[in-house]
Parts: sequence; structure tokens; C-alpha cells
Amino acid sequence: MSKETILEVSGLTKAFGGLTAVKAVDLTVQRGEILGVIGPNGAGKTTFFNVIAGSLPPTSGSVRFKGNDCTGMRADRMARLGMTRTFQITSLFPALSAIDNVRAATYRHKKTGWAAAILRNRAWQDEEADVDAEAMRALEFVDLGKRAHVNAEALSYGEQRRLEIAIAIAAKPELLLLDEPAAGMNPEEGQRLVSMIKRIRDEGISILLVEHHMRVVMGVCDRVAVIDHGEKIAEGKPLDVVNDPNVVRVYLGREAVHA
Amino acid sequence: MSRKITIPVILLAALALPFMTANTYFHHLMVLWMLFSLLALSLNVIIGYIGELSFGHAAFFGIGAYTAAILGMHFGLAGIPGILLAAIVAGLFGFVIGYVSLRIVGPQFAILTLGFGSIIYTITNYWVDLTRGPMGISNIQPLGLWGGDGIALTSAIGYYYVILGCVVAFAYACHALMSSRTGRAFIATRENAPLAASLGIDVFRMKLLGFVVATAVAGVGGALYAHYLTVVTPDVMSMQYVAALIIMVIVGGRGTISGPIIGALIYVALLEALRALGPLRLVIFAALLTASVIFLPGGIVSLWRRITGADTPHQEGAQ
Amino acid sequence: MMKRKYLMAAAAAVLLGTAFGAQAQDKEPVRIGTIAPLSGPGAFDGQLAVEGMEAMVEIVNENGGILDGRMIELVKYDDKGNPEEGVSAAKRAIEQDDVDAIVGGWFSSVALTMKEVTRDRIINVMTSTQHPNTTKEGHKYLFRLNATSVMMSETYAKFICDKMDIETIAFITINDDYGRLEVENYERLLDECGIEVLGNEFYNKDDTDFTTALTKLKALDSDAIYVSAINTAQGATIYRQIKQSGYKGTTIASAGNMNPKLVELSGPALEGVYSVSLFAPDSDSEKLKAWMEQYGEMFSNEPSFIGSLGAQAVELLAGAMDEAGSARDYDKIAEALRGHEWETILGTINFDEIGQAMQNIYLVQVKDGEITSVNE
Amino acid sequence: MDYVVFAQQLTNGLVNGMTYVLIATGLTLVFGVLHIINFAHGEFYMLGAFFTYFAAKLLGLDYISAAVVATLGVAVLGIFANRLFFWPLRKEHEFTVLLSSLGLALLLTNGGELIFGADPKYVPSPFADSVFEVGQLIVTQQRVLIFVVGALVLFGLNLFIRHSRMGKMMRATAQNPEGAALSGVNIRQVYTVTFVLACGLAALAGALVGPTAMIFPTVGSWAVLKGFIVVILGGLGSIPGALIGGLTLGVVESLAGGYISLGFAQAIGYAIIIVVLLWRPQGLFGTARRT
Repeated sequence: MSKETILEVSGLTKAFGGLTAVKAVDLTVQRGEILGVIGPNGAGKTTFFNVIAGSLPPTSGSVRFKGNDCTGMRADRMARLGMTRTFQITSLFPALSAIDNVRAATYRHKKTGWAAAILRNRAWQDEEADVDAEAMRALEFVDLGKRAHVNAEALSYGEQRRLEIAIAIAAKPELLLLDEPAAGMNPEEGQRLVSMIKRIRDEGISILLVEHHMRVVMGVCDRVAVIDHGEKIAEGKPLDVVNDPNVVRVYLGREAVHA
Repeated sequence: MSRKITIPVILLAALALPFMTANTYFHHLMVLWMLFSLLALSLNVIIGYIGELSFGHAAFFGIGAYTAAILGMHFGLAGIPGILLAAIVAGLFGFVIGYVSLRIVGPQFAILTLGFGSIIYTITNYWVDLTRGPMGISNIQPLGLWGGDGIALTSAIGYYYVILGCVVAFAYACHALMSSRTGRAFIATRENAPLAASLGIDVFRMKLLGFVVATAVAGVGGALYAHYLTVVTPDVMSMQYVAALIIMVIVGGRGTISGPIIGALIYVALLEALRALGPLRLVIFAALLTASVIFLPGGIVSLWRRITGADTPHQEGAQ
Repeated sequence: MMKRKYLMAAAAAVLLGTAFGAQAQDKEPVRIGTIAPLSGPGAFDGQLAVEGMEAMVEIVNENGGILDGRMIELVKYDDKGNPEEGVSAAKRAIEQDDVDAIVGGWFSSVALTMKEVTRDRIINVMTSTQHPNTTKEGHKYLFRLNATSVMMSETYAKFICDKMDIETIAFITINDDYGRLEVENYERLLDECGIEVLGNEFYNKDDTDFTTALTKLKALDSDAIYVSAINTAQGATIYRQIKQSGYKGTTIASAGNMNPKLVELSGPALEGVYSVSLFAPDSDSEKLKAWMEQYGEMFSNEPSFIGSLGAQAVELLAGAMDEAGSARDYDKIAEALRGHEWETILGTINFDEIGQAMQNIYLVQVKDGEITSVNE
Repeated sequence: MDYVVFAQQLTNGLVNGMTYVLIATGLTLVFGVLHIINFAHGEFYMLGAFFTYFAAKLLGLDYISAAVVATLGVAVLGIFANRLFFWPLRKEHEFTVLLSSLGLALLLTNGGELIFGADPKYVPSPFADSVFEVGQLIVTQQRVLIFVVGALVLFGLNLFIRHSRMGKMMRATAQNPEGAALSGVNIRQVYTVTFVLACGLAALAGALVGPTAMIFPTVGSWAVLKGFIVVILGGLGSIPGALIGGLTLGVVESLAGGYISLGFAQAIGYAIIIVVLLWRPQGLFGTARRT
């Protein structure tokens, strides 16, 4: 594992009026790493995630991606730099077929435009062939190859969540931000997700994962950070973190750590 | 596949259409059909592809018509340069208005375009020195190559072919758009803007691009219209035309290429067929319109899909 | 409601007209196309115009028709008061329905565009349009009945100068070519006789409230306010709001826009208001009386100026076709129209070289809710 | 003298503004609660004016009774309009619903022209020509009536939405239709009541404004245009927004017409709105979807 830092968050703070949802959080993601961010409900995980992903502007602090300052940068520009996110609530192009969902996701790393399509030139033909092949590969990666021509809205919930991942990886990001990918999944689907996330990392994509399900986090993350009341209270290897007295105290009485 | 056969057949039929009748009035109706097809296709870029609704489209149509008329009146330009300038002027207006309005989306955007449309309409009505006010500009020269070169298109059949050419070209451009990276970005923007942004698509830029293209093409339509009818009044910007264009796109089937063309045909043909009903005409028209919306929300094109069973492979639109 | 039923029946009759008409009469009818605003904001004016024509058609047909027993049939087209629709309607009338003559041009904007379709192709009698360009840039088969706004304002200015005891005047004017031309004319003409024009406010054709303009005009404190309103609804609102604003001076209605409906809608606000018109309902012309009687039998509306112009158009066409001995020999019909003076329901009329009619203009005034002509 | 003219123009603007408010309130209600852009809204204004006219003429009612009958009658029509044109399409795309309302608008205008006749009509009112004079300021009683009734109705509507059970259900539906349905709100009833209120408000506006101008079947398109402008200025779905937006538009038009140019008054009104929207794209009181 190389030691290159791909994402560096320092002193990140987000306040809504008088309420400070995120307080001076520092965090780094190394290239090729899977970092999990956990915390009880209402701890500020989602706000933290949205500020990093560019959906919300931070009150103070900075986010650096591959050494570039991208604090408060618009989501689409961050995506073009190589950072892609998923959404907590299933977010697809519902009226399009699964393959068209994924095709649209290849936008970032393709070049030809409308004019080339009108001319039907070589570059366009080559690229369209690439788009089709890449989209199919992404679908097969999440076991949806056979469902390629089904409209996204007609897929089952589990399939839709996997399609989201196919969309994310078809964008070929360097860093993937996953927002509670296991939300609403049964244990079996969760297990499938864990192995999928590992395979994504094997493709060379670094991952930052905000999650609620401990099982997923424990199974897949290289490192884990814990947030409570907007503050980072622990960071380290998953096993070390669950045994951290601070973490135990935060989770006790709210929910079992090993739930 | 069947597409390989149907498109040439349709094209041939469109080319042969004026020869089916010597009645010049039918030729006039054909010209109107093609003109509305072009306008409806352009509005379809906004409604069908970027998924916004514009109540200001007739204003851009009017800007194109007035540009052509004023250029002809003051500079004797009555040809291709005039049409290109009409497209540029309408597109520039589209750029400024889109740049301002597309910061918000959905119903707010729609009504904002209504406001801009009304402003343009009011100014056209009142700036008499430029536009000659409510009387409009009449005696606009017929279409030529450069203007003042003696070549002038005066027959309805001639206009039919010129506008048919524009419709075919723009329909092809729309088709190409849908199989391009840009088109996928349009549709992604329409279907789910936050997700599109997370994939690196600049949603605002895509919407603006679509809006500008649509307004520029509406400008071309306006210029052709002005040369064909030889008259333009501020009425071309009225709500009547705004409503007519929206009706064509949605009744035909938004987000498709055949839909707006069929919608335009239905609009022209139905109003003509109902003419004999006298005062009942518009009532029946409105009743048919609402019935078609309620029973066929996906537009006429969706009926075709329903009959043929399967989804067509080239389904650009979501109903 | 009766009137509605009648209109529906008339529409049905037009539908069936060709089929049954041909059976009932031996000879084919002469078909006159009329292009008028039958829907939209001008619909009422269009209705009045068409009613006037229908009453005259009835009179001609009852007297045995024209050209040795051919009946006249009206074919109605809706231009919605919109020039583009006017062009379409004219094309349809000529190219599809093959009518024998066209009566139209109620609104100037429609007239100016429609004449390009009818140019040198068909006899086209323009009615209420006042725009000078209608005939100035007209064509050899085009005739216009109404006086141009220039002719109207010259006559009217004379009346205003001679008969009304005012020193200052202000205008509220419709913002279009017609209105602008009127203001221009009057500023010059009234200035010549020493009446000072204190100001003018333009309103737009879709305005429904005029209090802002009237507040400004009232503050000018002129002896008279001249109201230029073609649209009956707008006119009535303006007259009422002038009264409501507490204005005490003289109100003058623009030329050719006084009609019974306006009087009815404006109520007391129009009492004593002057206008000029080609149509004086209290005239003692026998022809006019016959037409008004016929109109009263057929319709619930009062006969109006715009309707009388429609009737005059039918009357002239019938006469000229008879004289030409054909409904289609347009050169001969045009020659007949230009050839001599005609006695019509509105009195004597003759046409100049460009097809512009010359006829009497009366000064009228509303007295006890009736439009009455002001005699010398 | 100058300040009298100014005060007069301001008064004109406030009264005209209140008619815009009455028109816009129903429009904003339907959008706020049901997320429907109702293009036919202006036609209910038209119907309100015509029903008042016919109630007075055919039933021989005095102006106030006729206005009440017309308002209630059109409110009932709202039930049918909803059942036929809006409720069946509640799950369709917003563009489809919009087109349905456009169809309804065309149907009502042209149907109105056929049934009521194309001739303009005047709704007689005993208050139309009587004036209040405050110094040199002159206002007709009808215009005072418009302002007072408008203010009272808005106040009542506000109470209804804030405190009644139905008002709470409407607010719940506005925020989250699915959630509201799950928690036992009768969505169908909310649709009905919203349309009854909206159509009633539009009709009331028509009944009140009728005597200040002539009425004709195409007057609805004017009304809906003004309504949209006000609603977008105030913020779609916001009733305080409709109030402030309507009065602002009325005053701006009146002052722009009075002191700049009458012909451009409308354009100036729209231009000011666009400036406001540049500053607050969601309108003065609204929340908007942003790109």
C-alpha cells in the first residue's frame, strides 16, 4: 500500500445557525485505502459527508483532494477531478434502462461531443464502442449483466443499490465516497456489498465510507474514524476502535456496537 | 432493422407530399406543419431533453421573425445571412435569459420564462421605432440566397422544401445528440440533476446549452416564418403560440423526435378539420386536447408503443 | 340565448349550404367570404360585423338575389383579430373554398397583411380599417369603405374647433399605428385652430385598468379628454373611469367608435359624449331603415356602425356584380365600383383611383342613451 | 398638488395590487399544497365575474348576493374541475398535469365565448360609481370594497390554514404527500378542498373586480398571467408571498406608469421582478429547487 494521501480534511467545521454539526474534524484517506466513518444517529456523519462531497459549503476548514484545494467546490467539478459520491437515498436515473444509467456515468472520462455525433466520425464511433463495453463491464461487475435492458425503476431494491455502485465505478473515480451504502439491506445483501467494495478497491479506487451498519464497516474497512456530536473521538484499526473506551461510552445506551 | 426502411420511406413520402395535390391551400398547410414541426422540435430540446418547461419559447420565435424582418427592411438582407443572424440574435437572447433564469429550475423557471416572454412582447409592442409596434412589419421580402440578388422564393412548395430540409437536419441533429456524450448528459440532467453532477456533469451548462440551441433554432423558424408570410406582428409572441407549441410537444410525445412532428401535424390538421364547426371549433379542439392528455399522458407516440407492444429500441424519452 | 341558437343554426346552414342550396335553387349561389374576428378579444366586433352582413344578404336574397336569381351566400372565416390567421383564412377562402369575393379587414393589422394575399387575385372590400396604408399600398381589386384616420381626424378636428367650447385638450390613446397617427394628426390640426394639447397617455391593447393614466390626465386639468378606443370593452371602462375619477370637463370619443353596446356598457358616463361616424342611426334614409328593421328581426344586438359597413360591403358587391354581369370578372366589377356614385344604406358613396371611399361623416352625440346626429 | 397625484397613484396601485393578490392566492395555494401549476386558474376568475353578472340578471339578485352566489357556484365547479382534470393525473408527470390545465383553460374560455356570448358585459354594482373623497383623493367605493374584502378573506384563509384540522392536513400534504397519506391524511379530500378554496378565491376576485371594468370571456388569460407573475415574485406556494408580491406589483406598475412610461409600465413591473429574482431566485417568501 502506497503512502500517498489522496484526501486530506483539516479543521472541517459546519455550523447551521447556532448549531455546529461538524466541529474541526481532521481526516486523511490514503490511496488504495478503505476508510470508514461511523457514529451514532445524528452524530453529524451525513453533514460531514455532504461538506466533503461539495453539496454543502463548510463554515471553516479545508478539503484537499490529490493536493488540490477543493473546499466548497461544486460537486460536478470535484467529480471531474476524480472524486465520485453515492447518495444515502437511492439515486438513479429511474426512467432509463440499467445500461443507459451506466452509460451516462462514463461522461467524465470521455471526450467527443454533439458535433462528433452529427459527423459520425471515427473518434465518435470508437468512443461509443468503448462506452458500451465499459458500461457492460460495470454492470457485470455488480452482477447486473442480465438486467441491462430493464428500466432502473423496475429493478428490485437490492439491484438498484448495486446499480448505483455500477454507476459510481463507471465514472472511474480515484476516490469513491459511499454514503451509507448498506442502508435498508438485509444481512445477505450486506455481505455481498462487503465483497463488492473490496473488489472496487482492488480496481485501484480509494474509498471513504460513511456507514451506520457496524458489520459492513468491520468487514471491509482498513481504518475507521468515529464521529460523535460533530467531533472525531477515535480513529484507528477497526478492532482497536470498537474497544476504545470513548467509543464504547458513546454507543452504550444508544445501540450495541456489534449490532 | 425496420428503422432502416421506415426512415427513407417517410423521407420519400415527405418529398412527394406536395405533388399529391395541386391545391395551393394544402401546400400552405404543409408549410405550416413543417414550420411548427421545427419549432416544436426546438421546444422539445427544452421540455424533452433538459426537462425544463419554457413559457417563453414564442418570444424567441418572434425575435427570429423580427430580426429577419428588420434586417430585410433596413439592410435588404433577405437570405441565408439573415436567417443565420436571426438564429444568432435569438440564441443570444436565449443565452442571456437562460443564464439568468436557469439558476432555478422547475415551475419557477417556467414562470420566469413567462416573465421574460412578456417583457419581450411588451417591448416589441411599444418600441415602435424599431418594430413598428402592434401593427407589425408587413411586406417582408421573400426568402432569397443573399437578398437583393433577384432570387426569391415565393411558392408555398418552395418554402415547404426549405423548411422540410431544416426539419430533417435538426431532427438528425437531435438523433445524433441522443447517441452522444452530450445527449447522455442532457438526459442525466433531466432525470436526476444531483446524480448527474456527482458524475462530473455541469448541470447548469448542459441546461444552458440546450436552452440556447432551442432558442436559436426557434429563431430560424421565426425568420422562415417572416419570409413566408411576409408579415410579422407582436402576436407571434402571444400566449396563443406558447400554448400551441407546448401542446404539440406534449400531445405528440416529449423527448422523442417523431412526437413533436406528429404533434404539429395534429395541431394543424385538427384545427383545419374543425374549421367547419364554426364557433364550436375551439371548444371541440380543447376537449380533444384534454381528453388526449387524460387518456394518453405519454403522448401519441406512446400509443404507437402500446400498439406495437415492445419499447422501441431508440427510446430517448421517459414517459 | 336566442341569438346563440341562431348562430349555431347559421353555422350548420353554412355547413350544409352547398349541398342543399344547390338543390333548392337552380343557380349556384354567389359566395362572399368574410374574414372577421369571430373569437378572441375582437369577437364581439366580428359578430356585429357579420350580423350586419347577414341582414343585408337576407334583404338582397329576398329581392331575388343578383345576376338573374343567384342567391348570395356568406362564408365566414375567423381571423381571431390576428394577422397570421387572417392570411391563412384568406388563402383558404381563395385557394380552397374558391369564393367569389372577400369582405374583410375589420382590424387594420389584419387588413394590411390580408391584402397581400388578395392582391390582384380577388375583389376585396375592406371595411372598418382606418389605416391609410390599406389603400395607399393597395391593389387594383381592393376597396375600402371606412374613411382613413386622416380623413376622419380632419373632419372631426373641424367639429371640435367649431362646435366645442374648449381651449385645452388631453389624449388617452391606444398604443398602435392607429392611435399614434391619430395623436399626430390632432396635435397638428387642433394646434392650427388654437386648442392646446396638454398631454397624451398611451395604453396597451391588453390593459384592463386605466386609473393610472387617468390620474395623470386629470392632473393636467384640460378642458377636454379625447379617448381613442377601438375596443368596446376598453372604451366603456375608460369612459366609466373618467367619470369615477371626478373629471368634470368634456369627454370626446374617437371617430367611428361609437356604438350602441358602448352606450349600454358605459351607462351615464357616456351621456353627452361626442363622436363622428359614417353611420347615423337616426338618419331618414329608407335603405338604412329597411336594413335596421331586418337586423332587428334577425338579431338581438342593436345595429352598429361596424355592422352597417358590413352591410354596405354586401350591398356594393351585389350592385357591382349585377352591373358587371358576372361574379368573377373582377376587372369589370372593379370598374363598376369605381365608375360612378352609389346610393347605399349610408348614403352616397364613390371610390377614388386607389379604391378609397368618399362618404358622409356625421357628428353624433349620446343623448338620453341614444346615439343621435348633431345637425347644423 | 404633486403629492395628491402621488397618493392617488399609490392608492390605485394598492387596489389593483389587491386584485392581483386575490387572483394569486388561489394559484399559490394549489401549487403550494398540490404542486400543480394551474393554467386554468384565470378562467375561474372569469367565471366568477360572469356568474355574478348572470346571477344579478337572471335571478334578479342584488350585487352582494350575486357575488356570494357566484363565488360559491364557482367553488363547487372547482370540485368537478379537480375530479375531471387534476385528480386522475395526480401520479403523472408535472408537464402532463400542466397540459391538462391548459386544455381546461382553452375549454372554459372558448366554451364561455359560446355560452356567454362574445360581447363585453358590465357587472352592475351600487358601489361602482359612488366615490369616497378624502381631500383631493378620490376612490370609488367598489375599490375600497375590493381592498377590504381582500384583506379580510386573506386573514380568514390564514386562520383556516393555520388552525383548522383541514388546514393542518393541507400543510402536511404540502410538505410530504406520501408521508401525509401514510399518516392518515385523506389526500383526496385535501385535493377537493384546495381546489374549492382556490376556485372560490379566483371567483371572488372576478366578482369584486367585475364592476370596475368590463368583462369578456378572454379576461382569464390576463388574470392568470398577473397571477403567475405575483406568485413567482412572492415565492411559489407562499400566501404571505402572494400578498406582498401582489401589492408590490400593483404599486410598481402604478408608479412606473405614473412617473416613467405607461406603455412600459408592465415591462418595468416584470423587470423589477426579475431583479428581485436575481437576488432571491426562490422569490421573496419561497423555497426553490436550485440547479
